[in-house]
Amino acid sequence: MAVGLDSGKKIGGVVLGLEGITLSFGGVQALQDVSFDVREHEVRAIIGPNGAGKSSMLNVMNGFYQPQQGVIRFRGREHCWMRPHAAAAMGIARTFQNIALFKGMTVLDNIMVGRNLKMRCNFLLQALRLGPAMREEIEHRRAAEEIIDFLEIQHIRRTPVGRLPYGLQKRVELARALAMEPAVLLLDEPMAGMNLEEKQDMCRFVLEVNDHYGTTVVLIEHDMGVVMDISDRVVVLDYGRKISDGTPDEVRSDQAVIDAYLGVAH
Amino acid sequence: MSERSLDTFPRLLLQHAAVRPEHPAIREKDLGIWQSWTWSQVAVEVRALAGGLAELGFRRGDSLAIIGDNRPRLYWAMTAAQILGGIPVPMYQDAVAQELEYVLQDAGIRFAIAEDQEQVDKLIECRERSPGLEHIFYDDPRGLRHYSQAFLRSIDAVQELGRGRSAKQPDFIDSEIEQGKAGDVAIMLYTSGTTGKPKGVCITHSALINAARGGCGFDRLTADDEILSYLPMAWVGDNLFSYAQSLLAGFTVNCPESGETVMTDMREIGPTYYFAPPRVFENLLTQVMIRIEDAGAIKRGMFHYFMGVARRCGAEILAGKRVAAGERLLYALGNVLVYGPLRNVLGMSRVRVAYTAGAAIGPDLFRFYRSIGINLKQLYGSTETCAYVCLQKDGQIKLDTVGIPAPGVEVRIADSGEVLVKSAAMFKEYYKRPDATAETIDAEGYFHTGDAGFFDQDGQLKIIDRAKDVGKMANGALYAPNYIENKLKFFPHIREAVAFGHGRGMVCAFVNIDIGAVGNWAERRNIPYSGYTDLAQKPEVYALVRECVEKANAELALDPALCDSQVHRFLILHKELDPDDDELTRTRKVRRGFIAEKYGVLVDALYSGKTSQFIETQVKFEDGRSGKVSADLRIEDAKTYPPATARKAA
Amino acid sequence: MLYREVGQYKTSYAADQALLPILQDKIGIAVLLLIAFVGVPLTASDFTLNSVLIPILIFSLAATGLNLLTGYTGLLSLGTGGFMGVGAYACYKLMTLFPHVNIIVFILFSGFFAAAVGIVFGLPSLRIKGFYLAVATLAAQFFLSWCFIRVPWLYNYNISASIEVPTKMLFGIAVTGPTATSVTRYLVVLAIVAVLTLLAANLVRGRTGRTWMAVRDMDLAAELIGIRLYQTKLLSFAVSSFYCGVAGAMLVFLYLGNAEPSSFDINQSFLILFMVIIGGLGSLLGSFLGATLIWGLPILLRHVPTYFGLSIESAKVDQSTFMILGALIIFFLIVEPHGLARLWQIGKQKLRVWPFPY
Amino acid sequence: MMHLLYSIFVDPFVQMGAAPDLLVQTLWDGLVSGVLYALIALGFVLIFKASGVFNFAQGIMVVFAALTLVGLAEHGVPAYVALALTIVVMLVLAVGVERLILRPLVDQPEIILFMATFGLTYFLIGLGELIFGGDPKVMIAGQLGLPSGSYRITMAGGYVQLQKIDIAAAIIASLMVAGLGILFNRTRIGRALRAVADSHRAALSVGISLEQIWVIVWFAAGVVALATGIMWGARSDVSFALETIALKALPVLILGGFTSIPGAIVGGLLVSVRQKVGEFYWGSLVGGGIESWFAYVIALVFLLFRPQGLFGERIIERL
Repeated sequence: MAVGLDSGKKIGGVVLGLEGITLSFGGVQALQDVSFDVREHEVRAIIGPNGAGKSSMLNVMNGFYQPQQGVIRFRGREHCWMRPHAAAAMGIARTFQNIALFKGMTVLDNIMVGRNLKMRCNFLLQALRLGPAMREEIEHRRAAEEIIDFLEIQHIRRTPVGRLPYGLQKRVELARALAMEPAVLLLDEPMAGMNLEEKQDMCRFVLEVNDHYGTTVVLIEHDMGVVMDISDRVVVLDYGRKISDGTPDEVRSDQAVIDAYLGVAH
Repeated sequence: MSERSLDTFPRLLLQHAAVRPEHPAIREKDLGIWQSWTWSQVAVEVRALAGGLAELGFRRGDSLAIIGDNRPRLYWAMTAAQILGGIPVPMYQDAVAQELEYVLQDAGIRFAIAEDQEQVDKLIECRERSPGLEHIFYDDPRGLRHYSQAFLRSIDAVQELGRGRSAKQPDFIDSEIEQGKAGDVAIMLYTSGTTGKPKGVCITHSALINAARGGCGFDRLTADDEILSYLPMAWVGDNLFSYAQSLLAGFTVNCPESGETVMTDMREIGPTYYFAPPRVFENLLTQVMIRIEDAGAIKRGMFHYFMGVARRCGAEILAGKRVAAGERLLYALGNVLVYGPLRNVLGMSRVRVAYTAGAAIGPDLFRFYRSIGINLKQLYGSTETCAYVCLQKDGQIKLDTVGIPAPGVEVRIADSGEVLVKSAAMFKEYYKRPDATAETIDAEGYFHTGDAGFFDQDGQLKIIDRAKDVGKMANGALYAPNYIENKLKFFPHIREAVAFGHGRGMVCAFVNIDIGAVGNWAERRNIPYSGYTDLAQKPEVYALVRECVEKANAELALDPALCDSQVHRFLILHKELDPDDDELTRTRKVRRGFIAEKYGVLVDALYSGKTSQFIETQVKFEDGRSGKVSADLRIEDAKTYPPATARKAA
Repeated sequence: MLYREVGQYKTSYAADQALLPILQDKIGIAVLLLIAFVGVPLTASDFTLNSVLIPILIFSLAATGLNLLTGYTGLLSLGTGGFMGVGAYACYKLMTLFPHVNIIVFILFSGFFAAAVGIVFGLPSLRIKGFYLAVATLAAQFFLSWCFIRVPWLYNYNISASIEVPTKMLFGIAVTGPTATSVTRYLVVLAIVAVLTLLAANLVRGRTGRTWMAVRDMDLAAELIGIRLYQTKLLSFAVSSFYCGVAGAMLVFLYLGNAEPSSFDINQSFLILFMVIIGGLGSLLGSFLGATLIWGLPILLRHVPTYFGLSIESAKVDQSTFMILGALIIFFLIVEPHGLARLWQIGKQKLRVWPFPY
Repeated sequence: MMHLLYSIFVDPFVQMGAAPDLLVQTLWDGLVSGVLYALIALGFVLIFKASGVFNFAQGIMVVFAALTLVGLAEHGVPAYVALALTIVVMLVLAVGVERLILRPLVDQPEIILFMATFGLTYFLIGLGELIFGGDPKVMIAGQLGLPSGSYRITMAGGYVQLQKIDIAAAIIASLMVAGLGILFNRTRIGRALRAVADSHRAALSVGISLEQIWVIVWFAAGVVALATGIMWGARSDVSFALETIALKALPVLILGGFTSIPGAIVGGLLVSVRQKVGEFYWGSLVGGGIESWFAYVIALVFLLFRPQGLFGERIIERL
């Protein structure tokens, strides 16, 4: 029972803005002049039929793809292209449609990798495991444990992620992204392939992350029910163009959206 | 501080903080490691909490509801309330809001401490109907960020208030502790009760301390012992072992990370002192047996061979009896190859004393644990007697008794066969129920336990049933349903049984199969099934259960007093008996009367000789929804045996 | 069965993250070290020390180096022999240039030269992956092999084109050269290997190791998490080459006594790679197990039959060794790609849950 | 310093101009050994294209095939019978590899399969030596009807010597490439092979099992290896030293790309010519022997600019 849940949420100013993003691969136009913004603390959904360019959009946002045209504005600074690790350093984390965990490592180690950017100790101290390195390890272990606790994955802490079922892997991936303490969290179909119960859990976690850490969430999702339930604003892409943008209710009643969805056989 | 003045729990806490300040008092598995608090740290925390409670208006005589899993802060809340002369009222964490509401109203509770959001939500729901609940405190803030109610505070916030208060009034806590008396009520526990509404059992400091002191002395518990506290805080056993005895002896209490990780946590901690109701031991054994069946043939063979050795001589060796050298050698080998590793896997390598109580334990089960070298013993007691009536003494263990009267306890058998108890470790009264109190404590000060039993020739008490359940069959023969049900339940495939026979010509029974054990059994035989209801009605399963019933009958036939109680007909219920459906108590005792009424049509079918019966039942699911389960139940006959008098004569 | 872990609870992260969190493992390693440092020197024969233990330890270190690169970072290298050679020749030149400095210092210092060379040949690793990278490391191997032959400065213009190790003293005891006893050399090798292995263990379970493994498991995701691929890969090349370099220096100075370019050829690279594969990619223990198996195999083949009164020509032994090695590689890749180390782990796990299967 | 620059940038070209016959001879030698590289590269590409395996053992397969042929002949088996028997042996090898290595390792990462071929290499070295001994043997070129002797062409005040066996090698190589081209492009098996290169499932839809395809390509690579072995053996001896030619062929592959047959041929010729010319004119500068690594350095530099090779397809990374 979320008593008074929405009362505390404050959506701030624009944290991430995309202007006129155009991206193509060898003649195939993936995104065409797409502009939208993401405000601080909101849950922003990107929806659209298959091949609408949703994943490409996320890939542009965290620097994996370089758009041919357009500007990305993150926290007031303009970037034509961000290098992936620079984007990570600035506070953009993401999860992937086809889970990109480090399969040979344990859950805890995966999360600790997420802490990497926050760790400073040099290599020699690590080799000797001397004071500062040890303290740093412990400090970040604690941070990792808090995320483990938050996402309720205590029982699989020491399990190599390759052996986990799909739903849990998705959760671990979220944990790894959270470990980066991101300002903006990009989620690429976080609920794809999950059963109802897992979806509900994941919804709860996404909302709790948004609520508890104040993290801005940008997510791609196919399940319309989920999108309409948890997002503050929705942007709709179709064939690489933006066709609608607004609150879930506005988008739901937008004729262009209805046409796009009816036009695509699902 | 002299021994005499250590007569309340707050004083005991101060004593440990002074005598062994650096000794770990309590641990909790949290964030991946065992976070520990020493006795001096606990004293500081408890003082702050008590101060905060006082600041918020908690007064002498107030009650503090405590609801949640075993958590250090919840234990501290008990001491904090006691410091202020208040009464902690722990409640079952799986109780639904209605059940909580009853207790809150009955005890007039104004303050409640909850573990987490789940419990807070329940309490808020209660509060809507019983506004007497003025303050709710919580331990884990997760998900509670946007709960803006003024009556809601975190324990941290309360402790902050307390620290502020002790800055202003440094000797406040000590003076409060000074005011405490041994005769004050230390705790109130609501008995689930097989009939009627729960009653609040008021237990004084002196009673609980007496029980704890008796137990600690009996088993020589010291500050170096370790216990894993995972049983509900609302249950008297947890109070005695994890709270009273820990505060008396100063040993360390360990709280597991979560319900799912109890086994792992147990393995990590390796308690030296362990308590579990029989069903936990039974579940563990079932798991062991299932897992060993998955092992390779050699290991399996070795396991069974050495378990055979243990069955022959393990219990005797543990009891210090004479055993042939050859057997002893084999047992030593088995100890290296099987028993030691097995104890290790069970997390019981370091167990010095283990107790079971709450229900009868199967002789095979009991013997199994003793034979692998775990000093498992039985005790007898109830909430009213602080779980302290009879204990089994090392070296005098019998399978079917609960031991000798504990130090300081006087036990008498009434003419009716009821067990009567008198001791210094007894409850004061039922809260606001002088009638009920008068009913159970007679003029001579004996508490009427409601259990029927007798002393055997060695002076050990043997409990056969609830006194009120003991009845007569149509032919006048003694009928003890519990005894029969337990005999059936001792089979691993049978989870619950309900016997009928009072005033009837023959005994019939309902059976619940154990879905884990029977499910596994079915999978091994490639019997497909879709769920409990489906599996329960398989002819193969009926044959399996009939075999069990007939074995039980054969044993009953040997006992001249109970040979008429053999089960003639039985059926397997289409649903599992469930506390949520009021069919079991929260401590999983069958409510026979309720069941007989609810399933009257089935009882009639048993006695009318029908071979099947249709039934439809309302059930509550875990998420609170309800639905219907229906099935055509088969009814089968079981073979009975002639009384063994002939053999006896021969 | 031997593992009785009940009661081994951790009350701090430091204890939880210890190198050997299980008491029984601690005891096991302590006993092993005691035997290695005390028992073996007192009892082992010259043959055992010279032909078995010293080379096994040295190759274990080289395999550890390669394992850091290939097993932990996922970069296949066929240039191990070359990097070892760099260490050996660097040590030789340093010793010639500064004859009064302690030889142990140079053995360790030579690793830095190997590391530098490793970084240079690791440079292509950002652009190229998989066996393309393996081919690039082959370039290093061939180039370095060629240097060892064609750059006479490296072997002080010695006519035989090989390097001879002179006697060097440490605290008045000969540690290298013909007069150094095998016990002394063994102890020096053991100490260096033990310390470097400990450092490697610290590295791989710390941040560096995690970034390496992240790059190995999924480099793109690692980059998106903020790991700088280039730095990470180059660091791996450097550390790996450092270990190989030290191993190479020890090979010449504490085992062979003289070095010919063929000591560091492509076959050496393969041998070390096989040790890593058979021992276990991504396991330090595996490096030791692999080195032991591969070095021990021909010795066993040569000696075991003689116990049964059989004798096998040494050529046949070599040939069978080749065949068995080849078959073992394929066998392990198919059956247990994580090698002996995983088998060991499985065995250990079995002991931990004994008598249950899980 | 000036002298060094001179000897790098001026002197070699002066020499080339002064003795064009030597230059032509060097080029020819480069081309001829290029044919052999190309043949080995062809074996690599065949297997890589169809099974994604980078077959490190191609070199030892050459040696093994040649040794089997000569070994059989030494035991008095007539040359053509020995040739036929050797082909059978290569078929057995192909089946064995498929059964014992490829099938159990299906769906494993490429790098694992790559390492498995190291294992195969060592196994074949051991087996070959155990059966045939380690001594160099003489190829039975004459008995197989291969020509010997040479043509001498006079030019520019000198002469160029062309070995007949080299010409034969070039012809046979061309024939094999043509044959494989037909196999790939004109037959059902070829279509399946190409399908496999794209996706394993697609191959199944053509109606040929993956296992059959693997056997076929490994067998084809075995036959190519046999041809290579005969040619190379006829030029020098049949010995395990031949094994290293596989390593020399690797840069060829890098230049040509792992999946392109024309690439393999062009790459083989290019590398070889550059190597010979480089060695002849510049090698003395650095003490000679640069043959062993020169090609690698070229390949390495090349890789840095075009990681997918000369003819390979561009890889787009996705997540």
